[in-house]
Amino acid sequence: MRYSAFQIVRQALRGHQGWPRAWGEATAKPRYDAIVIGAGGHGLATAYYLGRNHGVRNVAILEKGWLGGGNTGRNTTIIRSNYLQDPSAAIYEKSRSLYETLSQELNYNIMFSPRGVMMLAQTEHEVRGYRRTAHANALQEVQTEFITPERVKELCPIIETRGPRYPVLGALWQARGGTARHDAVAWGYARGCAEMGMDVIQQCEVTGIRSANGKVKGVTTTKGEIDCDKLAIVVAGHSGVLAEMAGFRLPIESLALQALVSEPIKPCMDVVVMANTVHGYMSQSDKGEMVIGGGADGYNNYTQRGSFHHIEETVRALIETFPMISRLKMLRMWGGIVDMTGDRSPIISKTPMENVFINCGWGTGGFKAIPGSGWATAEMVAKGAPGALAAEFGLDRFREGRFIDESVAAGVAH
Amino acid sequence: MSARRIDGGRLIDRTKPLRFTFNGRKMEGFQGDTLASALLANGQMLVGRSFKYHRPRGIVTAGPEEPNALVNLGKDKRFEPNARATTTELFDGLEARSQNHWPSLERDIGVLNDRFARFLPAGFYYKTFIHPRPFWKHVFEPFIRQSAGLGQAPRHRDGDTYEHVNVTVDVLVSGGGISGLAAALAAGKAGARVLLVEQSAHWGGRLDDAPDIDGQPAETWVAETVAALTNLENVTVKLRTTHSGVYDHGYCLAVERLTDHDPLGPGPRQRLWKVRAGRIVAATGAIERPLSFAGNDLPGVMLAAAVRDYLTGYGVAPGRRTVVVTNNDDGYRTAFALKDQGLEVPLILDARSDPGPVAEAARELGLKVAPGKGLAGVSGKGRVEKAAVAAIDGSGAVLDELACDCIAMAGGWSPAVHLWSHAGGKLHWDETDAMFVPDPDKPPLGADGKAMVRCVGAAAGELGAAEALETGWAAGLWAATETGHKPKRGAGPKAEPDEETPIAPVWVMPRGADPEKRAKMWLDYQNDVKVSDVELAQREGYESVEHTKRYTTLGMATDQGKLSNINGLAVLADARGEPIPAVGTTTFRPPYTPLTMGAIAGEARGDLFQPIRRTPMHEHHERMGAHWEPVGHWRRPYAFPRSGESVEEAVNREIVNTRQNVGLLDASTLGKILVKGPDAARFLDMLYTGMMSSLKPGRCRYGLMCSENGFLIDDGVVARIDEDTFLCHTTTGGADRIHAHMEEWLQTEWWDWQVHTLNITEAWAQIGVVGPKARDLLEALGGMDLSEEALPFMSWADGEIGGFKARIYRISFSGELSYEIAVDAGHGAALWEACLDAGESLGVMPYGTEALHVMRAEKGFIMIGDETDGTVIPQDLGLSWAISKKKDDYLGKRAQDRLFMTDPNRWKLVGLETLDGSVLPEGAYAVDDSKNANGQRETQGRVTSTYYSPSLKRGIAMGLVRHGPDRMGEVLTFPGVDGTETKARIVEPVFLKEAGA
Amino acid sequence: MSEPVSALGGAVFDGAVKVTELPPRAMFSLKGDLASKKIVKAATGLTGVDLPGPNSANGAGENGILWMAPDEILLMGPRTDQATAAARLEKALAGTHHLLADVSDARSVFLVEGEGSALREALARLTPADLHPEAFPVGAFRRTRLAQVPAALWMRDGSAVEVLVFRSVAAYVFGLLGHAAAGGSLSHF
Amino acid sequence: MLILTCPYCGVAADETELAPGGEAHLTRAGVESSDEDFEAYLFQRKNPKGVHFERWRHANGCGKWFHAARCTVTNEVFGTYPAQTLEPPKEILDEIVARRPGWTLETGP
Repeated sequence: MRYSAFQIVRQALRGHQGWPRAWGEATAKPRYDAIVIGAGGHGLATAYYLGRNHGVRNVAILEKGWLGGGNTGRNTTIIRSNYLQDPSAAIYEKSRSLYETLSQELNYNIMFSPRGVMMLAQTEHEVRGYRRTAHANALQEVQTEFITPERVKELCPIIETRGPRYPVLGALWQARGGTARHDAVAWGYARGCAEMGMDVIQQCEVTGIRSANGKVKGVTTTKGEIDCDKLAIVVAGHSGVLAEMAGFRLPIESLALQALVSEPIKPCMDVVVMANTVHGYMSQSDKGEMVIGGGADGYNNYTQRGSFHHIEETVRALIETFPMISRLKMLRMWGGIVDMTGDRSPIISKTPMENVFINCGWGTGGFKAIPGSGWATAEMVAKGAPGALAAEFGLDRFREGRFIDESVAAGVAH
Repeated sequence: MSARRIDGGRLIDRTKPLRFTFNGRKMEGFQGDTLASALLANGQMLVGRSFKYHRPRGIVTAGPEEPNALVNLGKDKRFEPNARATTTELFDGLEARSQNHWPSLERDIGVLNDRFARFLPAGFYYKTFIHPRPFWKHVFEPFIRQSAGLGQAPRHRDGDTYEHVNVTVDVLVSGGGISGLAAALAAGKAGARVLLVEQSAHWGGRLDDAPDIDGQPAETWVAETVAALTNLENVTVKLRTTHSGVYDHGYCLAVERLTDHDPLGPGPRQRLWKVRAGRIVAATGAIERPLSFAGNDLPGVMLAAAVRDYLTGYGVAPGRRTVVVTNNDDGYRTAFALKDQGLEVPLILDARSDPGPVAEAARELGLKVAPGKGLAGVSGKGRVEKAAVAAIDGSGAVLDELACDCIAMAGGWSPAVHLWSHAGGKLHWDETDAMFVPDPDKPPLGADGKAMVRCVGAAAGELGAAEALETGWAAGLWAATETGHKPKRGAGPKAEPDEETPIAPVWVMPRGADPEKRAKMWLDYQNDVKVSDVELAQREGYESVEHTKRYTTLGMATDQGKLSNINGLAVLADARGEPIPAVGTTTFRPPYTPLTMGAIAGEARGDLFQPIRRTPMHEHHERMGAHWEPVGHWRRPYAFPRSGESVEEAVNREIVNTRQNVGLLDASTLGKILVKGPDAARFLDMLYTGMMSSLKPGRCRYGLMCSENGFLIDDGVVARIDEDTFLCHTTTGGADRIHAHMEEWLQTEWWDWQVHTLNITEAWAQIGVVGPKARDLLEALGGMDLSEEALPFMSWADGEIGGFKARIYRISFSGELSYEIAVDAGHGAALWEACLDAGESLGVMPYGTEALHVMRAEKGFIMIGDETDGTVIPQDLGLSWAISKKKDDYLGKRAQDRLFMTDPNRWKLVGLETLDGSVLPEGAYAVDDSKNANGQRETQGRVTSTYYSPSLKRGIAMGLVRHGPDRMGEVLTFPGVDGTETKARIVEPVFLKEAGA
Repeated sequence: MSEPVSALGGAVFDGAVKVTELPPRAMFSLKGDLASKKIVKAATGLTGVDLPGPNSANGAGENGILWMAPDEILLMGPRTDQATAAARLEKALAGTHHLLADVSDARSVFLVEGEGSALREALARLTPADLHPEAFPVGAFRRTRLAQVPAALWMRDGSAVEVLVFRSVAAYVFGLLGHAAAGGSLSHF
Repeated sequence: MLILTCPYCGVAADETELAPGGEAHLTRAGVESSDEDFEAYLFQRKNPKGVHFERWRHANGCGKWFHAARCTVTNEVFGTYPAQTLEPPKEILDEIVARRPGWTLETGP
């Protein structure tokens, strides 16, 4: 059923009894052309573009919990592509441009709001770093500019630009960056996959990967064995466990990354602000909550709880930058598990097992990458080899020392 | 003063009237009132508007679970949005305004949403506002944002201060009701270090319900117990302190409100307690559940226990004629309390067909009870006026209608298990009492792998006073024993158990209500989530509890679902045709109640936001009007502008003067690490790319350090003091990092090597005396022989100069004749002054970090952080001379052999000269003509540092360029961000040839 | 040669507790095998106090030995005979593997004085260390942090603690202690 | 907010007094190592869901590096021990098995 205002009126007159399920209740078939493990944003997007771009529609997406239940639903929803290194800029910009039209593409309002993202430069070192990024972006077809403190104040009046400790010396500004409704992205893709006849199977945990002479045959799950020609592992924090099943290891450590929201207040901040010198970033949701993200823990952790001192560090830094938040109250804090690679950049790669592909290691930058990541991974799965977008993100780079290091600009967090 | 203030009121002091205003209207209350009780006393039932439909909202509860009564409190520097009226203690002069309406609380335009409510079901916004595309950002979203958001955004800097305090205790008891008091007493008597916190301003909790304890009135027992606890050395008790969260390893946060009830009082506003607790006893009570009947969100519909609290605690009657609707015995307590105050209770509706003894008791008091009945709905304009009675199991056919101005609803209790769940405790569903209770087999684990939290009393589902005392006492003993104490024998406090008839869960009232009615039953009052919304979510496949919550926003309001979660869960379970436990619960996250940001920051604001590291000469620089640059936590002078001089002009003046006469640099921030031992030389050979073991005592050598991953991490001059002692200089930012790096390798890899290291950075003040007249200045100071013979380039010597015991290094970072003089930090300022005096006739001037950077660039010296960015190896920088070929290993060597590191196409360091003499833009890239497969312009190099050289009167730059060193003379194109282009020629990276050093 | 100056020139703050920046002392970091007789002898010989065990310090007036780590102690003495003391130590230590450094001006020392619980309550606002008398008795010495900087606390007697911090953050720490002293009683310790 | 006992000075250190250092018991792959071994040494990590051996430094304290055995799912700590060892000591392994019957030490890279 197509969603529209007209449809809502029609259904309203029937007491909303006529709405169909957004995605079907699927039971696994014995065999699929391709299986995607993980019904988070990246997994669902991978499946969606497999069908949309490559006509591969006999696909199952297996999810051990409920779809969109991982980091897709636990992040600060920032979307930007002002990265320094070419491979990052390429895939994040592809992603951002897909976000622009995703609501129309999926006929599901994911509320992409290109309200603009600014990264504050608060030391000379950051100024140099962001000027460099601005130059790189210009050559990468990514529209950014380095703006003055006056412009910063104009775009975000609640910022204290003349702070005693870290005055704002300028900012890297991406006007077409912004935010989106995180859950809606997963739900919209799931609905899109279902409409193409794909099976989204929740509460179905993969317990083994079956292969014959180095080639994948299928998976064993809590709901029985399922065969497949191709297998994509897109499970973020659980990648290590799945890789183990396929007999290889990853350059990954799983850490807790924390975020928090304040109680809702009337609109006072129309842009996304990232302040990396002081490790904090903030935006205001449509509900009015100030959404705040901070740094990741330094130790391995699967508890989805982080250490409070990071929250403390982030909040005090943001009060220094936004004095008005001091009397707001933190409503809720939570942790997400992020998988960090050796160079903090993602992995989109073939694996030692034939026809098994992996997409992981998005660290703190996963949400903004969902459409582009799905697009690139689908291409790799369909063609059996990575295309231009994914080419540089292979596992082999760690052996060769060919890193994609974004921290070099100015220690930019995602 | 008010029609609704009646007799009684345990918590108020009628001799102390207080004045306050609500929406500008003058009102009066008493000491001990909450804002909510005072508003009710003044007949103010309507206090706000809901989030989505802007429906009128009244006070529902008497505690922190309140979803409706949120106000804008105070003004200017003391303005707070979303303050809970039910937990805000009244004070004289309090100013409150209601939220989320325009133009006024009574006439709100946003209520239009309500007219169209049927067109705005759960998740409607996912299904519309899709076309045309730009409309979301520019039309739809602004409207949605404007109508959402509750309280006003503060406009001023916070006028209050906050503080933190860290304490370690054996036992933290949360909750000062009878159960918590019993726990604290048991643990305290056993000798454990106990901290007892109570969120409200008084002890004993819902005292009026409690029977006699140990043969005396509960109130007396509480007073005596609190006194006993206060007298115990090892026990601390705190009122107005909310236990916000439980984290790993017994780490807890509790916030103490010091002056919120007395804004003019001295000291901090709030104090954040960071508690390390061995064991935690959660005596946090339970929260009453609303009942879901049509119109249950009308002002005047309140929780039964809250109605009781206002009566007995504050002497306020929310209604004159109150209908009680219940599914358990507790509702009757409210009826009795009302009756006791001579207030009308036309009818008690009990969902249970056979209420048992309690109903008999009611009838004996002359109250009318209707078993097996419930509400078909309530109605009224802006507040409750009429209640319609129906059979509980029917579809809602109205049997009778009653006029009333208040509904007291008793839907059963939900234990406040938040503290149990924060750090991973699991719950199970108790069928008979219809509630989630802590599952003792799945507790949150402490560092020792054992249970660290125990819930007691109502928080454990034990609603009776007898059980509350029993479980509390037992938990106190448990916690004390677990933390190594030996409780003496002795019975705990006792009360008579009271028999109650079990609850009859009613999730939808009446049970057979049709969709029309279900669309009028509110689950989440603040976010406007109704029974029909949850059912719709389930129909559409959002059937996981997390999906439902996120799709409908159920439980995401500021009360975080304290009232709505369980009711919503039950409705979802029913819709899915599954038992409640199969549906599970959403995750409980800290904080228990919203926590002020300022309290989280504590003292770290303004001057104390972060440490500023000062060198011994800091004040002197300050007096000279230094323009500061933060380098890590250090502050270094960037330049010393004189009056009427721009920073830029100052930098150029400092450079010219240093090159022509002599300049002074405060080099104290450079790291200094002492490395000593028989294996020191061998150790440094592993740490640096170059050979340090061959360095002669008395000499200095420049060294590079790489990470094990091959990349350059630091550089500096190493001085060999004697056979087994070295002094390693690091960059300003590097001192602590590099010292940690050294210790890491010594302790975790080469622990059998005999080496000690010590970071002595701060013991010394170091001054660079730089320029052609440097030696003249030092000779003017007088002292040790500094002639070329006595102290050749790259050597050091101890001695005395100008009366200062000093160590002098003959090293240069500018190409000029240069000495670095190190003295005890305590003499730094004096030496700095002495140098200025001695050099006055020579034209000495201090210079800052920017002059330093330009001068090193003029000589083609690299700067860590400019030429390096974590992806650069020494080989890229033409520093092969600093990499020993003789050594078979050093940190980073293996990494530098990897495929990509030995790629001939790596970008290498060169100098860059613009054709027009201009300064190359910072961070610019040199382009190729082609584009890559992703449509990005190919690049072949980039600028790493670029300056105006006052010595050469032109722009100079260094950069990394593909095959650069082999392409001398070639011209590269650097596009700017503004479409312009700069052309620059590849040259040797040494711009200033003549040597001074 | 001019007199050495401390970071804050002997600043004083008087409130719920009294904070005084002490004048410069002679301080020596000594690293080595603390079981070695030579090292023990050198340290005790110079300071006249016994070698303290882990997490404690021994002092007499300006003299003292502070246990910094299993292989490191900090020696304190009067600033006047700094040079001779250094020479004495080197002589006593000759032939043993050790590191000795004169770090007299590397740190600032604050004397924090307060009656009853005020002293512990002020410091508890800044350090996560357990300052309860059971855990931090007289003579106890602990390296920890004060707010955002490393620091060492030495309980000299029931009403006085010496706080050691690096010289560059003296002003920050002085400000912290002032703020902590303004908070009022916790009625905890 | 972890609390770990430093095996050198015996202080029960707050997490804010400690600095995390990643997986313990890695063996350095030197100049002679193969690309595979060197990659494994620098990047490939065990990252287990469960018992994990890791390094910490008592940074705001005695400055010593030590090892901890901790569960990454519950955060319970099985013990801490000095860093100067190539594998976990027996008492630590025994403690783990006592609390995690059937658990075995994973060997190899």
